[in-house]
Amino acid sequence: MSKKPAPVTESDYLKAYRTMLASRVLEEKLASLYRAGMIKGGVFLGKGQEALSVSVGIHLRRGDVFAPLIRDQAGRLAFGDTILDTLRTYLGSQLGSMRGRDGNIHRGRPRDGYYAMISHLGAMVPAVAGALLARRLRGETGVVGATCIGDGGTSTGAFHEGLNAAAVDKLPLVVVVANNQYAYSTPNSRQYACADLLDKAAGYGVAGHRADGTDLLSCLETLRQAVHDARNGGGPQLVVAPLLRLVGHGEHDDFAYLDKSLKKSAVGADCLELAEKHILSQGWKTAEDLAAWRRETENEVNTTADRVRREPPPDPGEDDWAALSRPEYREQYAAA
Amino acid sequence: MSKKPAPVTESDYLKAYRTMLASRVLEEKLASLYRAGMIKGGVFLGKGQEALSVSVGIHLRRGDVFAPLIRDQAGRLAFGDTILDTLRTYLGSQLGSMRGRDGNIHRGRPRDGYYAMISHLGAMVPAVAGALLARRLRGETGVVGATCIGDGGTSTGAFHEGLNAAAVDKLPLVVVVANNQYAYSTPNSRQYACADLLDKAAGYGVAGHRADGTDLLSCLETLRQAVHDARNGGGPQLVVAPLLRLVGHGEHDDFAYLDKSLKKSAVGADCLELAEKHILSQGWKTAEDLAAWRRETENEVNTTADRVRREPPPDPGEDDWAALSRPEYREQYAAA
Amino acid sequence: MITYLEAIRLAQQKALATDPRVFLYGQDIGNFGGAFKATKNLANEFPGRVLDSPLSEDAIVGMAIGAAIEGARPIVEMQFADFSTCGLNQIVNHAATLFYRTGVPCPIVVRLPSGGTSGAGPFHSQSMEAIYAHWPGLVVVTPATVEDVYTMLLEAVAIDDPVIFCEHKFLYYHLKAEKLPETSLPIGKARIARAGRDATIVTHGAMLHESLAAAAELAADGYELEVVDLRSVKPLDTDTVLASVARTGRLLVVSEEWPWGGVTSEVISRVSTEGFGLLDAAPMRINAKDTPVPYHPDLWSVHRPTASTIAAAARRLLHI
Amino acid sequence: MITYLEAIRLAQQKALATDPRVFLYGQDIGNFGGAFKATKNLANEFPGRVLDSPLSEDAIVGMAIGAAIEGARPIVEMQFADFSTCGLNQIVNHAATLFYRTGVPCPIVVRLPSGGTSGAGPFHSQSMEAIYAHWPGLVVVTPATVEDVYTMLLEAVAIDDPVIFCEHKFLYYHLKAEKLPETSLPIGKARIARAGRDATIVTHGAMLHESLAAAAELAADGYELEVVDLRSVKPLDTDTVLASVARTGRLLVVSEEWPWGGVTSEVISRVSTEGFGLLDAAPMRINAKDTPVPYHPDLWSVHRPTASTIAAAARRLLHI
Ligand SMILES: Cc1ncc(C[n+]2csc(CCOP(=O)(O)OP(=O)(O)O)c2C)c(N)n1
Ligand SMILES: Cc1ncc(C[n+]2csc(CCOP(=O)(O)OP(=O)(O)O)c2C)c(N)n1
Ligand SMILES: [Mg+2]
Ligand SMILES: [Mg+2]
Repeated sequence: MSKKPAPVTESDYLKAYRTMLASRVLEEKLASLYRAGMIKGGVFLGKGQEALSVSVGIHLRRGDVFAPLIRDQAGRLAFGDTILDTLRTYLGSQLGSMRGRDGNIHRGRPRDGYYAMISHLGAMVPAVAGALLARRLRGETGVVGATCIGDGGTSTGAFHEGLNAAAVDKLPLVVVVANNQYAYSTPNSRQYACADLLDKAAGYGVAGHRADGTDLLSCLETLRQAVHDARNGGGPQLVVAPLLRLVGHGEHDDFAYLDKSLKKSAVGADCLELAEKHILSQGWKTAEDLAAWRRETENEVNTTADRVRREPPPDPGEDDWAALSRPEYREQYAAA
Repeated sequence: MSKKPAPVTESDYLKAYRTMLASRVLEEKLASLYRAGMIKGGVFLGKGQEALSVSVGIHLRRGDVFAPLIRDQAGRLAFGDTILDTLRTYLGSQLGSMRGRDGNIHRGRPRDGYYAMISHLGAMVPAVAGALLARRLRGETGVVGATCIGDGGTSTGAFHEGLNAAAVDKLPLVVVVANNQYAYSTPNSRQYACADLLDKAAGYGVAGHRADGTDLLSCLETLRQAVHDARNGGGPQLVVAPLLRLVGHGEHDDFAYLDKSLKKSAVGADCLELAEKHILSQGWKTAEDLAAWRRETENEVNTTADRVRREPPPDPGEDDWAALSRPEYREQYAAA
Repeated sequence: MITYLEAIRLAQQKALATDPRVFLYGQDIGNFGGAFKATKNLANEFPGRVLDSPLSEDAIVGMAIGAAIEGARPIVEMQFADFSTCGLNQIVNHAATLFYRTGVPCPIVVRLPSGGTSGAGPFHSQSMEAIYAHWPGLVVVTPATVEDVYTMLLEAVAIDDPVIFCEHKFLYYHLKAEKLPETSLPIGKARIARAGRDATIVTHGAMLHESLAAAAELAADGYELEVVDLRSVKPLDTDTVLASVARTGRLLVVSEEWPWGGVTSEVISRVSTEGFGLLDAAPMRINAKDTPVPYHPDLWSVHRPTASTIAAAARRLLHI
Repeated sequence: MITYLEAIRLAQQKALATDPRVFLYGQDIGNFGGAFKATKNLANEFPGRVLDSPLSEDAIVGMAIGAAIEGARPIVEMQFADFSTCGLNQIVNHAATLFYRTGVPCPIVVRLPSGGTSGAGPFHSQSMEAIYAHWPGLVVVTPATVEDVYTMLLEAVAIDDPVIFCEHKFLYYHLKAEKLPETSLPIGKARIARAGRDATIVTHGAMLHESLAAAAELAADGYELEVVDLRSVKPLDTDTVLASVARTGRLLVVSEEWPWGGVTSEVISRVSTEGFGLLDAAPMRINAKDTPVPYHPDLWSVHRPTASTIAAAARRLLHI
């Protein structure tokens, strides 16, 4: 395989930045809608993880498979999800892709390679591996599948079994660990005992990559390499990126357990701010340009939210309440 | 902690050898009883794994916890199990420790720290870890817990979760991987992709040890060190020993899938034969001594088997058919 | 006023205070006090005995089993009942078989925050009692009141058998009691939550309150429904159910979990086989619909039984 | 003569030969041909399409799900039904919810070598059909004949929904047929295995044959038992069961799995709620005892229902 992918250009960087920005603005809106009591279900945000997440989504292409996790709003948008469908799902519109049956972080469109995560962490690892196996059996080459997971998720049996099975079949799977220092309230010291989560790569016989999760360029370069290597026959790639979740676990969580020294350390930096600084320092854009971009996105998000709020909720009378696709298999229960 | 345990002496070696021999002779008997159709249930033997297994059992002491696996007849005997109870279980005597309710490799006496494995591989890893946690909470120190597992078992989520959790709490757990090249028929090439199963140790943040599974001295020294380190606060210890299972997966299996070159390679050596050669070459015993030992053990095994065969089977009328200890909780089902 | 949730916390506090064998293990239950705060402050009060686990349900249960064999009394918390599927193997194949196989009991308590709440969706709403009741070797309880959740949790810790403790999240905050009882019915005994003569509703968990509301609605029309709160679904107190049906002649069983092989199915099966002659009419059952639990509140409120669907069924049962 | 086991192999062979979407994944199913030889020679015949998996039930099912989403038709083998608890989370929370949640169906087949055989013990004997039937979103089939195991496996591969295929190990070797059928009843339809007028036995799996033997025994005394083979327990063909009970007025349900919430419970519940007026006597059920399956043959043969315990129950039902 060719060792090096094309370098990350200014335009790549700016494109990734704009998606990060869209994700940030959209999530700010979700948070405020949540506080206003307008969201159906929970709100779990990816603030501080956009650089890593966008770098995954942006390096996948049509025909690839992506199973985002909790904090992958940026990666979702980069892979093709829309502000409209995001808001429809959170606001409980009938027109959302999940039709009210499931929602929010659990949304997806599997037919488009955009998988809908189940809550049980780790479960998407073997699912993406299986998708890649099926593609290989069909004779397709050059396909990549990616999924994200947290430090907490690495403790699941599903992660272990899935990554190991993918390694045995040398599947083009990229597993991206956002090591955001906490699983809900649980600090890494109660989650694992290895010196570095990247030490796990050798134990599975997969390639390992480290990215600085606060630095967009590092994330872009690392993911570009990892996706490239997977696409070119290098087998599973494990990417580990230290960073800090900059918000509570969910919007209900005040994050009181945050160790303040982490906030001040290198991992505590805000990747969006750092990216802005980088853009300005490179002279690629002015502060005014960036402010204009933000306003544009805010407008789009606000307008879309207003529109979606007028859409009807799902109608229970219209739901066919069918867990199986075959109508003949639907059971009738007497008094139900 | 003190870095080095006491060295392995001649008498240690000979004691271990005698237990290996007892295991081998007992298993030969089990195989012949199986062929004669006298065994209840399946027979899964540890031939070729005695050196490793005995080294685990022999370094544990009263008050420690041991959860043997499929091929640990030698370790079981070293830990205090008897030829009598083994035969009672396999021959289905009412007097066996499992009273016919479970048997053979699933036997144990949990009250004595001798755990009764469930079939689901990996499951004993967290169980032993939990036992050690309980001991620690009770203020006991210097306790060690050990369990064995195969190359196949390392692919289970249970192994991963259990070892990781033990590492987080730095529990004195010794996990011994008998890398016997196959899981049933599955060769290592379809089981894992790491260069060496020992590469997993760093990923859990636990100490790693390698033993030559065909060499009793290597096994004794390695396990002595690992158990010593665990006992002295070193946290979990992962021991990996390459060797070859010298028989089929179970006595029903003709082992036709064996790669003949493995048999001829270093891992294919018979640890019992090598130990005998070592004893003779050191001049510790003569060939006649060893032959006498074997005869003695054969006599004991044969006599015991004859006695056990006259013992009654469990009586279904006497079984109280109670899955719960509280009599009040036993359900009555109408027509059952 | 003590909430249902606070009663769970107080029971664990009391268990820790009075029994040195007790310890707590689970995700985020330490300093954080748990996703629902059912262990709030307990890590402080009982240093070293309330431990955060990694995100590993199988290991959580497996470790509890080993600890129990050594004489400890672990209470483990699943963050949601739904995630217990990841620890199910240890529960049903290890904890549940240990006593029968070895004669050594396995005194673990597995707390399952159970059942539906608005907006929780397919993976934070499940009721698992029927699953765990199917396997032999487990005690499965479903406390429906503040008093019961307190006394039954203490009793669960005290007994030698593994207990699946299905506490209902819908009841966490709004169910309140003045004070906690010292004594109570033992696990395995059902309770007549409301006496009546015209028909029997057998139920458990959050559905007790929906059923009581339905009974109140029918009382306004002059019908007296007897409501039986099962309290534990395994063992299941067939005698109390049969005695009630003997009085009323009519049976409606209401559960929030899925219908196939659920509590409704088991109760109706027992009454039909053992009390056929007591029934004046066909027994009826109401369950959640046979689909995953939908996340949207408008769908969810139709997916599960409610006072009004229960009342409607009761009217059919009574031929009103 | 074709055995039940060979019919499973032939069905997989045919599926591989006729549908390029089909592949097989599981432990030891490749060159070795599987623990029971249900895939013997298939790896040779269909290179690259019969793959040995690592010892990882969760990954096995998870991979099948991803493959199914991409349009493949995976058949996965659990080495024993009992080990499917380690892959249960993927089955019930991923495969079973996918269609309801996303509208995308999940056409996987999970083969579960099920049920008790002599000496197999607590962990190689379980019947899991009631467990998987409880969760919404799965088709659960329990073929009891050589013909059914063949046609139903082919049908399972063809349909879009996830199928839990409970093949019974007790039937593997001794059940034989002359030839395999081209057509059959569809999944979801029960079959009258023996016509009768005095009572109905509803059963499935290996218990079909015990029940038929019991019916033969009673026939010698002049009683004609109708035996209904459910074939699939979800969907469950309530109509056929009710029609039979309408003819006989008496119902005995026989299953090898544990009683609480099992097939017996569900069938009796349906007949009691929907066909109460058809019953001339209290329905009855027989199950395995409510303990783990004992390993010793002498205990095992008492643990599960047999022709003689079924016949005895039938006599009580008929007041003989
Ligand atoms: C198997 C499983 N157990 C428990 C949970 C509940 N849960 C949801 S998110 C979370 C923390 C996840 O931590 P991590 O994997 O580090 O991801 P992060 O939230 O930090 O992005 C937990 C425990 C779950 N979703 N799945
Ligand atoms: C979770 C689980 N899946 C499947 C099995 C069936 N099984 C029993 S032994 C075995 C092979 C085990 O291989 P390994 O762990 O290498 O141990 P070895 O037999 O080589 O000693 C398998 C697949 C099992 N016991 N547990
Ligand atoms: Mg995290
Ligand atoms: Mg092996």
